[in-house]
Amino acid sequence: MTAQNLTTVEVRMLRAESRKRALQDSWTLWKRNPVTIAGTLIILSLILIAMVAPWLATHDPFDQILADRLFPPSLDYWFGTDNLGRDIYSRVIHGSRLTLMIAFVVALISGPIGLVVGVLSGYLGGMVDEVLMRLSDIFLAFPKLILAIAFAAALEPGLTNAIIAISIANWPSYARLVRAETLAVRNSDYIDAVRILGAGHLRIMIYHLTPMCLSTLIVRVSLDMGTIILIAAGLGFLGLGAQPPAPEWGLMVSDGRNYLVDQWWVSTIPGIAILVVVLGFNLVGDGLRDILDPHQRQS
Amino acid sequence: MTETVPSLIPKSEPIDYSSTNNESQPLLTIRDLRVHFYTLRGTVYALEGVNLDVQKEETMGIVGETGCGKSITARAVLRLIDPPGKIVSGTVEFDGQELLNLHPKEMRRIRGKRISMIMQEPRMSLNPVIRVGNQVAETLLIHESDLSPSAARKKAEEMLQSVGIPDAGKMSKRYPHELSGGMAQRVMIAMMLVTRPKLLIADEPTSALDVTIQAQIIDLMNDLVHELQSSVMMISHDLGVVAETCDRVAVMYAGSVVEQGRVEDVLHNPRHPYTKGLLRTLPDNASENEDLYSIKGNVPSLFMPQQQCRFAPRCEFSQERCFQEIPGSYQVGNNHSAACFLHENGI
Amino acid sequence: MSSVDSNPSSLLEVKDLHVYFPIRGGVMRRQLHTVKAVSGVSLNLAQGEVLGLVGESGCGKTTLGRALVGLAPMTSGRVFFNAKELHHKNGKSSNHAMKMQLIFQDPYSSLHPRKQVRDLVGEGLLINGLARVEELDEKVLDILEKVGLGVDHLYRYPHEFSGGQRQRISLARALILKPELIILDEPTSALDVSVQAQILNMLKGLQKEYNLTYLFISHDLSVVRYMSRRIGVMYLGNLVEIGPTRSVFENPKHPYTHSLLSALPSIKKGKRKERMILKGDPPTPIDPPPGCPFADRCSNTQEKCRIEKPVLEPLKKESSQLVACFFQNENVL
Amino acid sequence: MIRKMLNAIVAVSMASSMVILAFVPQTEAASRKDVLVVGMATSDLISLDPAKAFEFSGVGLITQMYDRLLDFPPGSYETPEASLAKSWSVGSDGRTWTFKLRSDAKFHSGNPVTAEDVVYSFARVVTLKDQPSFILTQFGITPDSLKAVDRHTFQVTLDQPYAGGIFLACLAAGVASVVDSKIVKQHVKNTDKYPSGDMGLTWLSTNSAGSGSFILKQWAKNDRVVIDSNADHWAHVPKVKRVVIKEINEATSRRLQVEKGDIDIAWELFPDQVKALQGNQDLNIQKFPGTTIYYMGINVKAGPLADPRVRKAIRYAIDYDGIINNIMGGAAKQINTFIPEGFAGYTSKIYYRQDLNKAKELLKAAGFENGFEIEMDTGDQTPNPELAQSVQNSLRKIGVTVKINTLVSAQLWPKYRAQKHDMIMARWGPDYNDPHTNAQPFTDYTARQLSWRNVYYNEWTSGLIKQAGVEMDQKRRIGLYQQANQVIQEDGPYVFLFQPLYQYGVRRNIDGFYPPPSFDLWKLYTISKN
Amino acid sequence: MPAYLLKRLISLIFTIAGIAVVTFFISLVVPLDPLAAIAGPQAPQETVERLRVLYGFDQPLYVQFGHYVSRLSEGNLGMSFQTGRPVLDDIIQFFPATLELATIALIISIVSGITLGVFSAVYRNSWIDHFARVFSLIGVSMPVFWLGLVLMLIFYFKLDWLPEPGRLDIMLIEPERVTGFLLMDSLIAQDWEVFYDALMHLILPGSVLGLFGLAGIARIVRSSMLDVLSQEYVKTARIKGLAEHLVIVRHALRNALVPTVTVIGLTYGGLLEGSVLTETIFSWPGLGRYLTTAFLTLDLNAIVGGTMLVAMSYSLVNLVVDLLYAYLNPKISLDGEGSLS
Repeated sequence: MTAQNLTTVEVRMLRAESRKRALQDSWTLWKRNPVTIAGTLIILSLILIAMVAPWLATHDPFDQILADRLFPPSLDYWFGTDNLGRDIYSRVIHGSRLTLMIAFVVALISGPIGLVVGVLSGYLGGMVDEVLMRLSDIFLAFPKLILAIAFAAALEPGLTNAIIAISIANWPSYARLVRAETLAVRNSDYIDAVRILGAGHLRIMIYHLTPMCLSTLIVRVSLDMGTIILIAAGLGFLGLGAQPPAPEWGLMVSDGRNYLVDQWWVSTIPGIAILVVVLGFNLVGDGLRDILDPHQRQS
Repeated sequence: MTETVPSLIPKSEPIDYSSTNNESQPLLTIRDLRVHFYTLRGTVYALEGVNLDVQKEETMGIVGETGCGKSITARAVLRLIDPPGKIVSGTVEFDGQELLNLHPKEMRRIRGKRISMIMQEPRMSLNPVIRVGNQVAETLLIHESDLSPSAARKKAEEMLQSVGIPDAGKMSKRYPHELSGGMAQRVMIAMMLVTRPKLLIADEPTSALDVTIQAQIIDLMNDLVHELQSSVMMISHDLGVVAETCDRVAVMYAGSVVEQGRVEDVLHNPRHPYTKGLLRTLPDNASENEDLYSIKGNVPSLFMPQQQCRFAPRCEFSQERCFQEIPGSYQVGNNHSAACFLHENGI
Repeated sequence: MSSVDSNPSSLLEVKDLHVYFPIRGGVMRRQLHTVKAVSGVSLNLAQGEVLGLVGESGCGKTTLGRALVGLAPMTSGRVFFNAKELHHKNGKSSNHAMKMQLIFQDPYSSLHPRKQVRDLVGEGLLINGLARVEELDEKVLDILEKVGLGVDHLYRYPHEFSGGQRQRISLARALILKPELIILDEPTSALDVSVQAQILNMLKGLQKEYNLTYLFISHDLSVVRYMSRRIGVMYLGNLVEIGPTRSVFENPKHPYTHSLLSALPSIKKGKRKERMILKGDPPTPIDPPPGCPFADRCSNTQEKCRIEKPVLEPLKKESSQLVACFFQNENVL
Repeated sequence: MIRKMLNAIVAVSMASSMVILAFVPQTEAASRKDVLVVGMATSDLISLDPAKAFEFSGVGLITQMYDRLLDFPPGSYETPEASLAKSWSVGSDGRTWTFKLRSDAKFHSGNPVTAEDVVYSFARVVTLKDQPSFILTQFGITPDSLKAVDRHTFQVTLDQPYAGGIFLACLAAGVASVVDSKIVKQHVKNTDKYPSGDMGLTWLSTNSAGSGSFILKQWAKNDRVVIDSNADHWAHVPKVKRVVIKEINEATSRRLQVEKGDIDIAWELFPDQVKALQGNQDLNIQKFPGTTIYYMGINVKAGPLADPRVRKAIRYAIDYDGIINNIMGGAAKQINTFIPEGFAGYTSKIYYRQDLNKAKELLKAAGFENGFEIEMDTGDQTPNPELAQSVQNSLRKIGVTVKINTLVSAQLWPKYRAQKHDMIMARWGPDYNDPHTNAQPFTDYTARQLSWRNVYYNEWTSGLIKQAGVEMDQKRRIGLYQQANQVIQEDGPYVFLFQPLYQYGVRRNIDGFYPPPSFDLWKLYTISKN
Repeated sequence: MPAYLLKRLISLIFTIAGIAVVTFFISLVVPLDPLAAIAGPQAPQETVERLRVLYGFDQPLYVQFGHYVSRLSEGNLGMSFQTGRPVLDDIIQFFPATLELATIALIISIVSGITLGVFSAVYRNSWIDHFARVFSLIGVSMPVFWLGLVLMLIFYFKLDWLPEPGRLDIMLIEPERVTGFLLMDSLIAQDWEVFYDALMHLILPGSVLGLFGLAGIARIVRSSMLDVLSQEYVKTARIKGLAEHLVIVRHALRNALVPTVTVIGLTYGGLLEGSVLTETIFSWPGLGRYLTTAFLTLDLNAIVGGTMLVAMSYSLVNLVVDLLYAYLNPKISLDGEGSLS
């Protein structure tokens, strides 16, 4: 075959093949790890539940029947009712949407900020690095929850502001991570190689450094998803997150904490929901690291 | 994939090594050694029946290209094949003792005490957080239980002195990264020879070093093993190094030994097509105006058990039979054998 | 940017090149030490010539190559390429320097692990505006075929290739820009001998086909001898001997060259020959003492060697073999 | 192999814990009998200085350590009785009040309680002008209007005549506690805020200098307050040697600990905890109607809420019974007046019961038959968020969509004060024990209190209350309050929800505990432990 | 070394100054007025306004900022609005309790994290590995507030194995305050009863908090152990004939601890953070709760002082970690930088 009769069909086929090979490798690595499989299944079911929540729910998640408050789990109320007589099962189901939304929106805000800051800082070095890193130092020195509390308290409490607050607390650690990765990569032969080809700074940062940092960042963000959900729940617990009557799980745990001793289900069921989902994200992140880490690929 | 060891007995019986040897019992006898790696992508048939002898007080070279199994052979002798690798079958007899079915505890008494090994990257092979003197002393402490730590350190210092480390007292307090590659390799040698082992396995001991340092280390090793009356199994990809250090040499290709004999016989009168080809690829022998010889094709995949001569697809002399059977090892001269059907009928 | 002092017949002319790296420390990041990786190297390369550069690790041969393409700072000295002086600015090479390419030693680290071959090889064209994205497949394929790869390899990632194949990809990446000078930094030292033979053959073939100029850097004397017509020997940042390959190999004049050749193991020489083995390790290039760089390890060191640094001088008048040793004529071996 | 490591770890930890155990003497049981442990949410505690403290727990503790001129008897808040003052009289001008002090009262330091101390104490309050100071300054008291006629006669001149009941009730409030002037003067400091002397403000925050039944022993903030009995008190010597007020902010935790006997009294349990404790033989649940009123404030300026018919519709939409029976577990009583049961002028008349049809009609009449959207702010303390959600649910039924903001106090109160809320779920507790303390904020907008915050500027009710404030005749005064209440119920900016029953979990071996009728009227000295 | 320390301290000062500024501006973006909150719901408007003047909140912002900066530069953290005491006094009172809790938690995290990580790596991909990973992940996945409540219910209320929430039994009086750490002070005073009681009170909150840090440590130990176990020098140790457990402890673990130390530093920061919720649940009189209250009441001085302290100790811990890192890893020399690129 010569270059001249290279058709688009063939090219497309070759590309598809290469994609398939990459997928196959990941699949093999994924398959071998039962822990990751469990995590993936958890997250997939969560997404599925969130999508079909209205059909899964047996009750209106907001409907209060004060006469039915604090009923234990039964055939009518699968997970019992809360202190305002709402069906906990339906609330947990609907709450999955909020949980997913919080986790993904925070990741989508703080991930890219961390990526940009980290790559700039690591690649450009000098004053830019100094300033950006001192800034991230300052934010890092604040414990995350305290920073989130500060911002959530400063803005009015609510889900949106909680998301902003968590994002503000989150980006510095991503920037740090990406910067470290950039530093490790920026003097490598393959970056030098494109430099010899005449590539400019912007090109090196966007096309060459970013893809290298991305997988590390993705692993980290997926490991952090759990923490994000926990902080959101913590804010909800302190009354700074989602507002009633939103079926946010942290808020539900908080609402139920006065009933923990005698009506364990009010607080425990959303608590378990948080546990399971956070565990799911952690398991996936752990597995993803195995899959994306070239170290592990070779074995 | 379930693992079945292919019982592919070659048509012609392999030569009986012990009878070809006029001298006394060899120090190390490896017979039909098979090591497989059970990886994600399938089983790698890394060693497919290696036969090898190391005589007492001789330096035996093993040469071959990356992936031919020379290092695996060395590690298999010490039973240090990391998972997912496994020694599937074979015998390794050392000084009259079968190593492969020894109790792990017994095996540990052999490692470092009677068989030692030095490796390619001296600085990677020393523990970065332990002072080198202590690392040398540790070998002594493991094997000589009545030795006090301070006595061991003293002995270690003496040993460092004798491997040519200047100011051994001070150097023994250093960490590996503070040493040059040459110095680190000397420490490694000290650490491995301090117990006066009978057999030293040297896995590419000089490939990471500069030529001038390489020469120093080779000299040092030669002197020491002479003094200790030890045998050496010298693994190298560098035919020059082998030529200069070894008494005998085995050439490995894709998991088995293809030619074995005295160095001058094998290197100056190669009989196996692979050995011949390998020697011809060296730029040393080429004139600057001609192309280097290159063996056609690529190294075969080891994902299939050996069912034929693994070199056959690249061999200029291959016949139909080469693709159907595994050649045995055939005598091609005094103490010189080759695993090729060309030599089935002897010299 | 005058071309007055450059030799018009040379493709590359290096004049007294120094490459120093500072080692900083302390609160104010004062400069504590200087690594003199290259301290005063001059050489010429004619169009179509292959110059071999040998020396042990740390002798500065790699740094020299990197400085030429702008990956290391030129502290002082001048470099002319195609009779134009090169000015590299903070890690970015000047435009016409794309005609000068570098092949790295390690084929595993010199290819971006997350890029496919098409992008790796084709990027140079895109950066320099020499091709549109639609043309990339074909142009890359053309060049891949030159280095013995094919269409199947176009959309593969580096980790799917062997060392030899990776080195071919690196070569394709350089060749696609139609360079005049290629600096080969130990291109085969990570490869097996049989693969090395293939790569060397290919390099030789390409050199002849395109009349390329090579600066061939290696520690392997036999490879350099096979590849190059001229050879330079470096020690501790200095060129200590340079000349036609044959005369340097057969009649080394610098004691270092001599011991280097003597240390070289070879199947020809047989076992345990008497060799001149250098004592000790090569010194580090951090703040080297004045005088001859080899003075510490030389068997014939005199007072003068410790004070004054010898310069490269022709062996005899009009000889093309140059040696930097005060006692070159006594070193007849 | 790693088992060895683990074995070592386990062995070491076991050995060390055994060593520790060997040293532990068993002396606990002996002293526990004399110590009363009270579990309480005291996170609001910031100062123990009578001139500064205005928090529930702070004022409550102050009344244990200090005496006042007048005091209410245990479990009552109808009429203040003599305490440090033996007798009192008001001059003919209605402005000059003279108090005769008893001569046997002594401070903890041993110093006698004199009229000078009273003058100093009151002067501190009106000079420092901290939070509770208005209780005295509202009568126009300044340092100049105070006078020690003799060692045991104290005189104060007000800026105008005030209803006597109001003034005397204020003198029984925590802010009117008498401090040991000799001791306090030794601890005056110049600070940033008070460059010319803080009158002991800093020191008194964490120390006591009173004559009360208890002496402050230790205040470990966020942990506990320990007060020891004052055996020399002129009248009320405590029955226990020591009281430990343990900070337990979670009601669940208080319940668990009283159930286990780790605390003797669990302060303020919520209905759900009480329900769980029912049938527990070791415990008594003591209930008492508190003077707090739970209400919902409606900003009269906020859109549809400006229409009185809408406010009335909201009042008809609320599920009062559901709230009281379910959320409050029955421990509350619906109320339709700003005067709580227990104060003079209380009326049990109920104007509003849930009537969704009537509510819808009213909305329709006001032109909001399709409802509207509105916000409601609430604090994060139980049961307010639940109340808010219940109201939200009820209003949904008449088409009004409520968005709830749960705010921390740092946001809630400033917002309320700035009149930026639409609706707010809140409660009001009396500052002192007289109906005026409720009537004025709820109806007189000029006081810039609740009425003003809800932008309810009703001149007429405001006038009524001003009149009541100086009305010397108690009956007529009460009449004025009731008159104002009728207007407020019809037209006002509030939904009155209920008056709660405060519930305390008390161990069986505790006697003499009177549930405090008001936040500052604890009487710990009456409690004994068997 | 001294130069390195000096450099770190200078950057610490910058960080602290940054924190002070950030905190001040956080308080600026708050659209609400802290004093109105401090005054409580019932105080009349006049009181609020008087307090505003008293606290200087009526001044223009730049004046307030100037006061704030000059005061801070004198080391004066100011008065807490909520406690009416100097913030420094509050911090001195609350911080040791938090530190004590975080330290116990850290010890629990480290011991169990390393154990789990080592087992995980040594028995890689076996059920032991899967169990250890899931177990440690459950640790981070558990909402602290919920776990705290549940454990308290089980171990205190139902089983009665551990004492009630709080730092010390109500009958015991704290020994004389020397360090502020009950365990230490009671040792100094030789008050065994207090020591034992304080230790028992620490177990539950310490474990809850410790569980939080466990996963991170276990994870890094596992991956660096895997890394180290494939290193040549581990093979060298085996070649020497060293028994496997000694290979793991003496040669592998020691090297694996080097990266672990860094994570431990970060974990410590996380523990200070986790203490906010843990302290709320376990009635722990610590800084976490103090700070939470400060944020909820917008107690500016307390917020600045508290976060500065947390940030400072965080930075200090990381400095110690770096020194420890250099100590554990002889390759690191703290003063000489630069490379032969």
